[in-house]
Amino acid sequence: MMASFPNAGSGGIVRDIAAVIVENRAYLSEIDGKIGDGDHGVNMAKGFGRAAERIAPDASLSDALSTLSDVLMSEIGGSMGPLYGMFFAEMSETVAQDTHIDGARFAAMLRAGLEGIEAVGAAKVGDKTMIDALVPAVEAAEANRSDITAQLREVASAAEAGRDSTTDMVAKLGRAARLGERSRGVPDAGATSCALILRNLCDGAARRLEQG
Amino acid sequence: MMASFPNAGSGGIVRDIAAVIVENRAYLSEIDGKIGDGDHGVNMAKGFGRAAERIAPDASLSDALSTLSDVLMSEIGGSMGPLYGMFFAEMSETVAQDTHIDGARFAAMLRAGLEGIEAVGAAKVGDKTMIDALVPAVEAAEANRSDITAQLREVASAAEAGRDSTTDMVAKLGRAARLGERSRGVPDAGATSCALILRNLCDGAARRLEQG
Amino acid sequence: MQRFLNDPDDIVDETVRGFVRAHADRVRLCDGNARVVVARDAPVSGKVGIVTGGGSGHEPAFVGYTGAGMVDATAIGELFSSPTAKSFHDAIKAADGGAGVVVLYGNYAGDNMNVKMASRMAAKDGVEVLTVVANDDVSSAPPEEREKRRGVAGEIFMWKIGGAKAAEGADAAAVRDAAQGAIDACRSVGVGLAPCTLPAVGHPNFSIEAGTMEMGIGHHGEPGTSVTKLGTADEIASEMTRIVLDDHDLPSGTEVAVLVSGLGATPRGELYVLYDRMARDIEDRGLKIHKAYVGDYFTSLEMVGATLTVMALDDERKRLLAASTDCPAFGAA
Amino acid sequence: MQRFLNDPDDIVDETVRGFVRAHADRVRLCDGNARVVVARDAPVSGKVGIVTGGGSGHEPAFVGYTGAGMVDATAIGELFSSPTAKSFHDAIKAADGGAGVVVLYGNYAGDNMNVKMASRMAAKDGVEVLTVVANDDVSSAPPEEREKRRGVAGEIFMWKIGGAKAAEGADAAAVRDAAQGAIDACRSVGVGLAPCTLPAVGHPNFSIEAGTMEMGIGHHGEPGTSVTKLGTADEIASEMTRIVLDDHDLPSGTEVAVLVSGLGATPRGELYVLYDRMARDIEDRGLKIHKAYVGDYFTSLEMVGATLTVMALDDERKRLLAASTDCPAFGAA
Ligand SMILES: Nc1ncnc2c1ncn2[C@@H]1O[C@H](COP(=O)(O)OP(=O)(O)O)[C@@H](O)[C@H]1O
Ligand SMILES: Nc1ncnc2c1ncn2[C@@H]1O[C@H](COP(=O)(O)OP(=O)(O)O)[C@@H](O)[C@H]1O
Ligand SMILES: [Mg+2]
Ligand SMILES: [Mg+2]
Ligand SMILES: [Mg+2]
Ligand SMILES: [Mg+2]
Repeated sequence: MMASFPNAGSGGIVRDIAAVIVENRAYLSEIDGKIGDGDHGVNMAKGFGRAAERIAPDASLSDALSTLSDVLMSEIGGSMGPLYGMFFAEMSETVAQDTHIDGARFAAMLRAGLEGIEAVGAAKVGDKTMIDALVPAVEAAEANRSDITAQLREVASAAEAGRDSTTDMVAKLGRAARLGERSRGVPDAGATSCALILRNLCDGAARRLEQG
Repeated sequence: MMASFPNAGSGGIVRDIAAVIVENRAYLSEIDGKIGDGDHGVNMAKGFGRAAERIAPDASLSDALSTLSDVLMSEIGGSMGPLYGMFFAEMSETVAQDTHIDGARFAAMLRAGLEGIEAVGAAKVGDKTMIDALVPAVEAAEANRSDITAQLREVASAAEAGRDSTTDMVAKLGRAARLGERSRGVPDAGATSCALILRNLCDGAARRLEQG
Repeated sequence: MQRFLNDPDDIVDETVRGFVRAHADRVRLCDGNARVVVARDAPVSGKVGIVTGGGSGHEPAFVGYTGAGMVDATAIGELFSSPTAKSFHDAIKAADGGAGVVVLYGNYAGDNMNVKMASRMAAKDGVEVLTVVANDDVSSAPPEEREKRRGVAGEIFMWKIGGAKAAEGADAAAVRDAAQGAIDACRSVGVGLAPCTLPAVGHPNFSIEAGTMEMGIGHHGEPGTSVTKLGTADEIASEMTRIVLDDHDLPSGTEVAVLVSGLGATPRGELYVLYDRMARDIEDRGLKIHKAYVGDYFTSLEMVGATLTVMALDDERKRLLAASTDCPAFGAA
Repeated sequence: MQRFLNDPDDIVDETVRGFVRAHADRVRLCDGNARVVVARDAPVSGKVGIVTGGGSGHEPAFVGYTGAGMVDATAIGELFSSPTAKSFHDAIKAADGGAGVVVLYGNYAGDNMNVKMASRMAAKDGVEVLTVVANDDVSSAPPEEREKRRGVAGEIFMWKIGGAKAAEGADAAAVRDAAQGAIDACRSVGVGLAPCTLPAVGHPNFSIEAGTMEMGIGHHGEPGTSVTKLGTADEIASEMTRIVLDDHDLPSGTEVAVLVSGLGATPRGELYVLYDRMARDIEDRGLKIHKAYVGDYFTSLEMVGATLTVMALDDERKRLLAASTDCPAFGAA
């Protein structure tokens, strides 16, 4: 097992992420519909699906992330265009010059992605948004810089725990905010898609590690 | 048993007719809805119900018919306003000067009513309209002028047989016309209300005969 | 069916009252008849009066087309029922500016009878009444029996052309001829995807099975000429265009006005999806679209469905169509 | 749900294409961006450009308000989703007549972010961009947090006032101030009786139990502040009026403009039934209705429901409201 995975040729990870998002189209729309407007799955699947078609078979991770960001920003719009658009753009830029991504670079990549989101949105932990999945994931990445295998495992589970934490939250931001107690009981759609993305990013990276 | 019934005090017959129409509101709308626009029962019940409230307790038959005609013509409109409006207006005028109505006057009253309808509409027997109930009823009335008891029985059943004959007809007039074969299988709404009216007119007159 | 409803018996009165209240700058109630709506400036002395009328449940038709440059007075019936002869008569009186009145209405049994009776009453008052009866719905009778066809959304063009002609100062016969020419130049078809419910009845008149549609449906839910599998928007749009243009048979190069109306519960966006296909089909048949109208112009309570109307134009109709109007449903908001 | 539909993925493109085709006399597509609709005469040299944008599914909003005297360029998003920053940016460029651009949009997370990014892009081009964000929906946050409230049908008044001010030749700051004043003078509320379905999802977002309604529902079906027993039309109208006016707190004698919009599948007649009660309630609170609009102005696919918007007027807003406009959804048909 290696301590890093190559940037080159790792674009397939992004295609796999896209496939999972497309599979979860109905579910993501359903939970958004409960307390929002029901379009999260539709738009995510449209954007990720379109991006996957445009990622070259041998694309690098950074190029694949950049393609995904471009499609989201310039063709999808919504909240996800800027939020995930910035997320993936910053991630891509961070590792663009790296031939290999180790635990430190992986943590740096996620931190930059988070900052990208924070540059456009203004959500904080506890507002019941994707931030609730992402912040613990970034913290787990930074706490496990030296052991990328453990890091990938911890990041994915931190994201999922963060997503689960949103179920019991009362929304403070966005469409669901004025619902108060009625927003409790459903996980946040953005946190859910974010956990899916991070889980599949980590699993994909782990597979690339094994391949050496 | 008398050979005639009094005009005076017979307005209750019209109130009873109205009650039956109001009771059949849903049914009449339902059959109109199948091949027309579903408003027959609603409008008939509105008009007859309103008229019943305005018929004095001791009204004569001719006055009661006249009230009914006025309400239909000036407040209900639709097809029923002019058709039944003219029907009842002509009936009312025909017997207005009669103290008693015998078989001959009863037949004359119905004939005049039919002519009233023909003056505004242009339906013929077989077109699948109220005319199909009314024409046989008028003919039965004229064939039994000398025996009012038999006449009342025959008129009511002729109207009902006429109504039943419409079930198997293909509409040639009005909203249902272009339906062709699809208009078969449902009795005509106007023929159905007409049979109800004539049945209750005859039964009411028969009761007045018995009261002498 | 969840709806905004008080007593179903009051719905027409409340609708008319709300309408007149909302548009008091353009219309008023007729003195003594709460079922007649009159344009603010009517009667215009010396101008031919334009009257229409019909059942309720088609809003903004008929009432919404009352206003300057269009209809002077509109008689209002119960839901899906002709106005009374009395209301048509009162509308005629309210519209009469001394130059005669033209009644432009749709071909339904009740309206035919009530207009005829009203015209007789008006004749006794000494008012000259001419009539034009709209019969643009191609699905309601074969071409040989055009006189049996129902009037549907083509009535809007008939009012517009007739109203503008009257506003130009034409005499009654000329107004009648312009309106007659307009409706003769119109063909319409409707399609129904889901039925409507008369509030007093409480359940739909008829049913449309899921996965099917009624092509040729009437404006009151009168069943269509055929029940077929629900097509895609493009298939439906093409079929509607085909039905209308096959019947219309216009020479290539003819300029037309096109009106696509929702039947009440169809999202406006879907009407544009239909129009996008219809317009291309119309142009593919060699016609030229001079002006298009897409929206809820003539509805049937909350029916899901749409109608297409195509009117052939000539120079006069183009001028009259462009003339300014000010009624709540057509013209300045 | 039976509807006019091709591939759900194409619905927005088809709607926009049909819209531009139907109203080619007043609007055109932006060169190189099929998600931006531009008024025929835009950019007007020396005039402040007016831009808006928002998700699809609200037709005739947003696109229908593009036209002379109103919005110069409109960015169009997916169903219920903000347009891209790129589309807002292209709209800004298309509207820019050299005197700056004011973007008038609704307060939603996506729109806020995309407009902000677009403004940054435009700043790089050297175009001055000012923004006003509509927050007229009283149910979406308490009065202390007005900045959190959603923008709903009050946006139409904001566009009308801002658009007319720009047409008068005011500078960018003055246009911004007029539009800001308009939206500050607006309060809205929505009620939902039945949900809508995103075609790509295929079933409603949420359910409204028969016999109940959602008071305070959002324009995308965002659940209301309370689920209560379905009232009569009068009860619902009175409750909506109360919610709006309690929040608005206008001095007696204030003149107002009132807009009642259906949410897509509500028959037009029922909107007038609601208006009839609302108007009396508004007048009973000592206000004076200067102008009313009743129709489908801002919808949510085929939702059953309605919104009420009340805008307080002053002399300037009265003048700007009356100024002529020519856009497909507002003004000459
Ligand atoms: N300011 C914000 N920062 C981070 N995430 C946000 C913010 N606002 C909204 N979100 C996320 O966006 C998600 C909804 O996305 P989506 O449904 O695609 O867009 P929209 O809300 O415009 O319909 C929410 O579940 C939430 O996680
Ligand atoms: N010309 C006519 N003469 C006689 N009866 C007619 C004529 N046209 C229609 N009818 C009758 O009218 C009935 C429908 O009445 P109704 O539903 O009240 O009016 P509408 O058809 O205007 O909705 C039909 O069932 C038919 O019996
Ligand atoms: Mg959403
Ligand atoms: Mg009927
Ligand atoms: Mg009827
Ligand atoms: Mg959305």
